[in-house]
Amino acid sequence: MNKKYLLLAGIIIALGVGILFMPAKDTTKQVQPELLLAAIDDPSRFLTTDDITDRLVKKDPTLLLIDVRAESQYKAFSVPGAINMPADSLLTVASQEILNQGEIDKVLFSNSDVTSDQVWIICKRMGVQRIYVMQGGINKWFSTIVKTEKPTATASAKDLDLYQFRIAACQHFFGSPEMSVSPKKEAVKKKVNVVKKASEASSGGGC
Amino acid sequence: MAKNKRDGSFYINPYLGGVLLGLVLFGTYYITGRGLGASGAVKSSVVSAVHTVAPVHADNNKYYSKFLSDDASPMSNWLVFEVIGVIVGGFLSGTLYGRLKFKIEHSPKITNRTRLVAALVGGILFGVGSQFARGCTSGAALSGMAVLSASGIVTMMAIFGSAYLFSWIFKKLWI
Amino acid sequence: MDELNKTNRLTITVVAIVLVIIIGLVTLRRPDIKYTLNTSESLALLGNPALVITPEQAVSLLKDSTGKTMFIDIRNSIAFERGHVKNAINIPVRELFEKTSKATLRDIEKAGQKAIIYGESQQQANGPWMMLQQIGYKNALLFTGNYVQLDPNPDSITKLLPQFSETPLIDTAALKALTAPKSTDKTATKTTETVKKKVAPVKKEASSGGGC
Amino acid sequence: MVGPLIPMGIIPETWNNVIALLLGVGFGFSLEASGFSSSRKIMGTFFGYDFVVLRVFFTAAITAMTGIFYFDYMGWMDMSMLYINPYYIMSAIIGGIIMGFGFALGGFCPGTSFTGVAIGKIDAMFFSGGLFIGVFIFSELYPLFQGIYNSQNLGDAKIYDLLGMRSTVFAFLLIVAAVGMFYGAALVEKKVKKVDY
Repeated sequence: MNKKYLLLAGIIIALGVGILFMPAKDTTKQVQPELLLAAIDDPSRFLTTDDITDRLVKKDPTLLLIDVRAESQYKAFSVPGAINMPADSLLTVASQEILNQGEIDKVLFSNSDVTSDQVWIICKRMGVQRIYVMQGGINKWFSTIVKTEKPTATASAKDLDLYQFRIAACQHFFGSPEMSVSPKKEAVKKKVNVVKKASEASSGGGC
Repeated sequence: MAKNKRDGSFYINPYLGGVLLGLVLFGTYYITGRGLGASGAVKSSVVSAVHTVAPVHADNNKYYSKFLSDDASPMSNWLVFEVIGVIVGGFLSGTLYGRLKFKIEHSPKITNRTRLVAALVGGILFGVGSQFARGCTSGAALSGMAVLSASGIVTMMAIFGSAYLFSWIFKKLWI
Repeated sequence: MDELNKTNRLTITVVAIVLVIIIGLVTLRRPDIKYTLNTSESLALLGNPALVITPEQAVSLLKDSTGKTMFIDIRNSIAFERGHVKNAINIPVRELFEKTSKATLRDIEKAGQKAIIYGESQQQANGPWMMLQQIGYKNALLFTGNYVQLDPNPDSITKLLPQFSETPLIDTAALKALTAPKSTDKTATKTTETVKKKVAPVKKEASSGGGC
Repeated sequence: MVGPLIPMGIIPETWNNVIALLLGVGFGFSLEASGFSSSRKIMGTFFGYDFVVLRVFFTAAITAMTGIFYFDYMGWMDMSMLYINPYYIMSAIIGGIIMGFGFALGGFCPGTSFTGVAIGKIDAMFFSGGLFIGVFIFSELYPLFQGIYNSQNLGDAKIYDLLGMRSTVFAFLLIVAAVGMFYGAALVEKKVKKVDY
């Protein structure tokens, strides 16, 4: 009898030793490297500044802009309505709660789209859903929306529309003494639709 | 061994019983992602009984309404079926080993009446305690230990520690 | 305690369980690609200056031939055929995890070389570089510029493209001038246009009416 | 077949009750066959004449735990998806102490009392009846207990995290401790006078 119990005790302790040597598992759910690489190769995560602005102007409730730059830069200037989540605070509980909201499109941006894309990769790896990157980042946003250039005289109607939209959006965010805001709002909304179609068409191979 | 197998004194090797129970517990985790339980079934039957008898009262009570609000919660049903299974399983084993018999088991030093009162009080205390700890010996302690949850191990130690202490106080009930 | 003496069934059960576990372990196939960094370690990759190669460093590395570095071109093969850094190896993003690619990368690692990942832009090289770092190629470095800056042409280094760098470009002067949105910054316009000519595929939308 | 099957959606929820019944049968059978339908056999653990509870309980815990660890390692199961009872420090300890008190008086715990009911133990029936009353009392007096019940929530805390060690180390120590307890139980059993029941 005793011998058998010795054997059994040996077996369970051997199994225990086996457990002891199991590598520590990252308990967070992760996207497999192969799938992550495929996601990296897929440019659909990039949203253009115009599309984002369009949704901002429409006050789309499913849009959340996340500024991943340092807090000082965020305080200096950021896209209106964006929240700040410095890259190094990505793994905090508070940040995770924000990222794991299911029904919201989270758009990351930094000065360009390099840091934000790196953050995107880590988020994607952690299984965050509906997460995007603002193409070109805030620099691009600033140069297209805030400091938009007047198209040349030969520009196409599409470009003129886009220009109108940007001006209107900029006024929407920052106001303008020259034009009164209230009557223009209707115009903004109308233009918004036109522009969205136009930009979709252009990314489809217009150029 | 085969001779006395049906006289009610046959028990399987406790380690075998443990391994079998462990496999059942593991199977439960593997299939449902949750552990076993027993007091949860009592809770859901009490909640639904009160809800049937006095629905307004049940809705007003914060504790009942906690479990009534998600009345479609599959877990409460799940546990009731599981406990029905426990009774069936116990009955099968009792039949197999010849233990089906109405009887009151107690120390020779006490009367049947004392034993039944003690059992009832013990049951009441266990009922209260299991609600505090969010599970009983099987639901919180055993299932919790299998997944190394803190609540499981703390509850297990609290149960066995205090049971050890109190059992010596009430030694007369048992030996 | 005579039930303690009956150990046969117990032994059989335990042995059966052990067999299942052993069979499981023997047939176990670990995925050959797995993360070696956890998420917080990956997060630490960001902004680590030791893991990136600036355009200036890259140009000097191109000049010396100590063989300590190897350029990995992650653009597609068509772009690679059209022109690439001397001695660069082409591993398109899509083929990063293929056997041959991994063998190449492993060889580079074994030879003690650094693998500099570059693409059309830093943006393009970014993902593959992070992927390689996360699956354990600690010698992978990110080139923080655009392919044009690796052009053998000596003045290419001056073609720094602020549009793609993480340097904040927003000037408060322009912010204050918001009420007059028509005013434009001439220098910014110029750089944008340079980008457009050199790196056509990066920009898709008709941002300032020049591209199309 | 990566478990847990139902949360992963591999087995439809409609099978839930059938599975519950089958697992319950297994649960009840192993309890009864090990002798958990007898309160005096159970109580033997505390007086040292029969350590069946200790043996069954810890063997079951380490078996299930070992299975979960190996299945998780082999990728057949996702340990992180398993439900963990939330840990409310005070209420877990108070509840455990009250349950221990009830254990000492009643000689059963809920699961074992149901197997006792199944084979006709009248004391087990009283105990089970007491359970219902106890839950009822708790629910009725819930406003009194609410503070303790909901205080100090640590969520789905794991014991190894609280102790600051790796899960594998804790699992190994638990197995060693269990084997040690089994050995100790055998020694104590030899010394303690047999109780006839």
